[in-house]
Amino acid sequence: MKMSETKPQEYWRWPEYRHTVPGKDWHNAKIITAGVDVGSVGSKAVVALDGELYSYSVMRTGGVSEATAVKVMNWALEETGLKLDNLQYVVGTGYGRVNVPFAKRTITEIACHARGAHYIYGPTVRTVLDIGGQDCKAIRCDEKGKVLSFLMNDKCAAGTGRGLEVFADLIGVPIQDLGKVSLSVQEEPPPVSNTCVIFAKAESLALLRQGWPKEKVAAAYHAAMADRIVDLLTRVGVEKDLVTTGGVAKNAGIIERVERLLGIKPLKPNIDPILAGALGAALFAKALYEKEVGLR
Amino acid sequence: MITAGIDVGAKFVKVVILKDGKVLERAKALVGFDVLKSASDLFESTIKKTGLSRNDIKRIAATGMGRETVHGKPPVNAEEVISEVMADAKGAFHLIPNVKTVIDVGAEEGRGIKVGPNGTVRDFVINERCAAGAGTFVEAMARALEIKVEDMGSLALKSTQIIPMNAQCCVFAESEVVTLIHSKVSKEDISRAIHDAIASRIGSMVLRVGVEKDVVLIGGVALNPGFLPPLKRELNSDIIVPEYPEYVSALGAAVIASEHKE
Amino acid sequence: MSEEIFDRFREWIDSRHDYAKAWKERTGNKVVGYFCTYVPEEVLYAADVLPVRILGSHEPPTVTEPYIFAMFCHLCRDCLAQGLKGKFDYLDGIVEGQSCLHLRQAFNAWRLHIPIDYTHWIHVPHGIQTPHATPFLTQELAKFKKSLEKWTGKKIANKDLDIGIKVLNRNRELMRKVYEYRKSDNPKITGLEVMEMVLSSQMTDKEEHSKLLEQLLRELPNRRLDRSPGTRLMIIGSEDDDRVFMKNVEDLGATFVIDEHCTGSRYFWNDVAPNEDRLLAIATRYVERVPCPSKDWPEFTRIQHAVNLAKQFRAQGALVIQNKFCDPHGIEIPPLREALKEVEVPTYPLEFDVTVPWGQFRTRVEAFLETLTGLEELF
Amino acid sequence: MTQNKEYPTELLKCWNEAKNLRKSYYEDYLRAHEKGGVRWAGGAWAFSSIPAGLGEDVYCVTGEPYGATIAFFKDFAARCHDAVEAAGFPRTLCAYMRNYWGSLLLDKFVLSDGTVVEGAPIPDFIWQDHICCSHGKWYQVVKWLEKKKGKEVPMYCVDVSVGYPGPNEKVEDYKVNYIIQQLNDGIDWLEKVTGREYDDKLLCEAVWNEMKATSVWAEICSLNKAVPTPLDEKTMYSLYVMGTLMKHRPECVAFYETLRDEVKDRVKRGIAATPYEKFRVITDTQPPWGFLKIFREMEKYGVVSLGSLYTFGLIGMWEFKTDGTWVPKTLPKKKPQTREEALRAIVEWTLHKPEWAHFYKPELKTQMIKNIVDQWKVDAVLLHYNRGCEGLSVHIAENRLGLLEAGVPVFPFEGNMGDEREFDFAGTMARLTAFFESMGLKKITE
Repeated sequence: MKMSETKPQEYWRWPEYRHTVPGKDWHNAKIITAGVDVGSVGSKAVVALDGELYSYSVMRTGGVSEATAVKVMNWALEETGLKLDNLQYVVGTGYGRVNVPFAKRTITEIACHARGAHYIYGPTVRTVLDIGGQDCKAIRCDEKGKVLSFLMNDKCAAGTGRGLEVFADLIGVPIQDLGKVSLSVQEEPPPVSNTCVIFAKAESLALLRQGWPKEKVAAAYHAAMADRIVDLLTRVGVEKDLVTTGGVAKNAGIIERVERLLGIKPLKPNIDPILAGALGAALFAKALYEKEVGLR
Repeated sequence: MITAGIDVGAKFVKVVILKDGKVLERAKALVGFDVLKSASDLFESTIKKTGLSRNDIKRIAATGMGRETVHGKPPVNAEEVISEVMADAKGAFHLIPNVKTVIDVGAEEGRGIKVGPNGTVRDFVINERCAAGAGTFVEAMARALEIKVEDMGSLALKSTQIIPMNAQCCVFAESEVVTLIHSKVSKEDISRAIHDAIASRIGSMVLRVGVEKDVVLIGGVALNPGFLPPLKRELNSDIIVPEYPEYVSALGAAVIASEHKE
Repeated sequence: MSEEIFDRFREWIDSRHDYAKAWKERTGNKVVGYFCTYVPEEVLYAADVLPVRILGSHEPPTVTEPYIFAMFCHLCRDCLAQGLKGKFDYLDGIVEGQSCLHLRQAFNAWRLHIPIDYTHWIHVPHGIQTPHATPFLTQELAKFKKSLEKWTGKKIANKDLDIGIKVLNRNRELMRKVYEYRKSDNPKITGLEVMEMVLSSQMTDKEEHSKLLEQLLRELPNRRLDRSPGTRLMIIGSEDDDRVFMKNVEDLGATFVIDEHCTGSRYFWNDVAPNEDRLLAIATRYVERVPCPSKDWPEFTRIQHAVNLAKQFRAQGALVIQNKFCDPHGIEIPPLREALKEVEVPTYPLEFDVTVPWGQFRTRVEAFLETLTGLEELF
Repeated sequence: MTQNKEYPTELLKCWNEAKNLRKSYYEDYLRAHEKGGVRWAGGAWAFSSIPAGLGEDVYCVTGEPYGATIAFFKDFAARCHDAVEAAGFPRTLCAYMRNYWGSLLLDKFVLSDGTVVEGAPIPDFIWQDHICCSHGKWYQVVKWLEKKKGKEVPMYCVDVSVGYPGPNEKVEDYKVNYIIQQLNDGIDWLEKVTGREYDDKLLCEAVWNEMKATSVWAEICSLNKAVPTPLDEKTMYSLYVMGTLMKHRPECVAFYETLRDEVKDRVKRGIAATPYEKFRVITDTQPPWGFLKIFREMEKYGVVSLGSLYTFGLIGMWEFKTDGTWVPKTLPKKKPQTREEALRAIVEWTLHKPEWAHFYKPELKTQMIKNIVDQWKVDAVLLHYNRGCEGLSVHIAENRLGLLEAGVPVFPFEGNMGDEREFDFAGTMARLTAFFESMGLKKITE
């Protein structure tokens, strides 16, 4: 179709990155495991030493998820001197979990996010909100990080990574700045339609045409997304502590509004929450490895 | 007599200058955040090309979702506004006098029109809210597939297998597409599934008004080669795509302006 | 070999139209299509008419847009689509027994837009919990019988009705016997196989189907499936003939050991009890059968039945399928899930549309299974 | 624009009376117990004249009008939907039903003026009938919800899904009897659950009132044949509602008789509902209650909606004359004197309810709409494909086809009577405008 012939800048394209936790040496580790989370929009890989985060990488999921899985894993290993065969057990998770060729088994992102959240935020976590590329998950878990119940909402991309990408393009603001921008309004405008990303986009466009400033439109959009997310949370039932994972967890515009609506302050992460799924997978990998070799 | 039609759409603004039934000039531009400015700029650059001035143009009719923004506002100063449906029918009739059914598929909206004598509207259907956003859908999918939107159509033509997909809601279809990606279905087949899905959605909508030959497909999507074959299948009918299909609304507006009686 | 028997069931479903056409050829009798299981097939068998259930194809029903507003369930639109595409062109008639608002639109659109020799609507009462429903339905059946006689030219005597009753009861009894084999720790049949058994019985001559069932019942005792049963699941829904979904779920390390929907146990769970007044006997069966929620008020008797099944077949969890837009079933989801929770059967709801997006559902089902299998006891 | 005939308009004199009737209706229900009275809940189609036999102090709230009242107050409606979805119900269910359940789940009660009262009143019993998929289920869930709050509410539901006779045919006896038997049992049941003695005289009164009220309403609708129409549909919504709330009450009959006389007088004096009447339309099914401004928008094009099969036939009772014309149903010779007479009379009367025909035969509904188009001089039909109501939207696509075949211009639009998330005002107006243009209309006023 003709409609994208002129795209000056790809506002939706978020930066890819990798990192190795300094001051750690994998040679001293007893068990080296990895988790690969091939999501619908982003893919993440985590290497854990004896169940502690060691290195990780985050990149876009490409058109071929198997290739992406290999790429993201290798990138996480880069600079560490680790090789794929040094990994004693790998677990795949996320939408593309079945396409992680070097994974011993797969576990759903539901269990992995709860597990990862438990590691990132500690045993007080009872409700995990994961806002992923194209679905939202509300997960209830116990002090051990075990999933008690969950709800997913993926029939509509509104309030998800993909929805935000579409919106970033629409108003011409880089996706990682969207949240900040949306919070820069004096007073909160009424939210746009929260039922569907298409309606939301159409309404946002109409508002821009009416001469609303970008900030205000962004606020209306984020407010609607927060509404949706809160609907999902109330359906599963929110219990403290509430935490958020997934890429969108970094969007303050959504998180702060969710907080306002619920009157509950989500815990602040000390580790990049986008890693929760892959991290959880790496932790499952360790447990499964120990089981395999009879350590438990 | 010289008239003009201006189509202020969701994504593009288009201008057609008409002299005694012949197109003098046509041009389009992306709509910026300031619709009036985008429309005005395009209009002025276009008449400049023809060497005419606003006063040489007897009458201007505006159509498209933003038509009111140029209604009576200089420099365009459109004398009248008309709905897309009327403009589509008249424009298609001007190009293909035997037209009975017009299908217009744009970025956000799809229309089916039953055309009466002299390009009048007998009945029409416009997609309801839940079937909106064909354009948005394809863009997002192209991104997920990591291919250019404009390559999708030709890719679809290379497909070897059919995958039924429910696209009443295109967002719903989107998550089906992501699933296909992860289950290693080829990009060709996915592209086809996407086009089939949109075609079946548009097709089922058009069936409401009934399909009578000649069937004419206009609007931006008409330029997409991957969309035509499945739509023909859905309607099981030949479909004519005129030259410059995306300008037909603007053309229709210009024609209606020229038919105006004092 | 039971494998061959199950293959036959599958063939019958996949070539349902060829089967019916061949049957017509062979017998020279009429074939009638029905939409809802409230149509008393006994009376049709008594008239030497073959009833076949009209079901969909799980392809987006494009052609129905002019006839049925898209807020109605995909089943009724998909059924009508089959008719409009001429897939059922061999039908001599269509009959519907009143149930939901959705299916009746497929029936009426068919009546109005698709050439068909015979149509009949039975006012199956909704007030099945009142004592007056049975006598009322008996009257309706008498009308149905008369109109069939007029159409086929065959006088339907008591002995004919007895045959109809016998044929239906036998088929029901045999299928219930097969269901017994789902109770064992390692069920001798999968949910997919069972679904294909029941579906095929809705599309074939029941006597032929019963013969095959008897053969199957001889084979089953010595059958061992070389697959680990995994989690014992129940599936609950309205109409549910999505075989791909069944297979995919069972491939994730689970076995469906029982179901509650009208292309499963709800179709055949109850027999006709003999009575001097044959039509009264049949009417009683359809009033007292496991009900469709559209008729199940003020008490939730179907939910109680589902709970009993879950206990008898020792389901560890249940998938609750909602055909999008099906109000009668949708309304019952919270009470149903609560009732199952009380007997410690966890549930997970899934909304079905014309195509089932397996990718989305796989994650949900797998995660639901993970919560049942104790994977997380590792921590 | 020039030469647009402008008709004289006037406010209805009985407008405030209507308002007060509605106001007190909800308040009476709320305070029923303070006066030692009985209150019941059920649908607008329930045989409301039957519980009337329990005494003069029996009050009810019917579910559909209450659901519509909630829909009118969008913010409260939105909270109701959230509560119902949070409870795990699908969002595709009947919108009135979800509004009603929502108000129970929030434990709040809305009065006709939008005042929200804490604590949803619990009915002494539920009295309902069932023809659409949701009727019986609706109150079955109400019963279930109350039970979770520890309140046992007895429920009785009458099955009326016995089909619809042709325009002039009478219903077969076994069908009428099936319903009479249920009502007879129902009366015994009412005595049991209320401990009150049943008064057949009151029953006969109520039945007679209901027959009069529903026939007089049809008379009122007939007056809209006049050009210009004395009433427009938007106004009628506030008037027909009385019949959905209390069709069996004397106040309702009295009000409709006053209204009829006033409307007659309007016709005599040529008083119009709207100043410009260039184009006469009817709609069908419930409107999107939160967006009645759509009618104001239509007036700008000189378009007036003079009603619908819905406003005419939801409570209005009609019959076909032998010449095929559609006229108010004539009352039986004499008022029923005994329980048997009363029950038979009301059952035979009710089974001809125009809004029940399409449940079985779309052709009958198309025929009735066609009759309105011809006799009321209607130019086009706007069909609301109503996602909020399966019952009235069932077969609606067939009605569109039938009307087009009969040469009637039809404009279908999707929406939802009770859930604003499913109505797109801007989009619908854009399409409607295009339709008016294609009918050769232009905007008259801003």
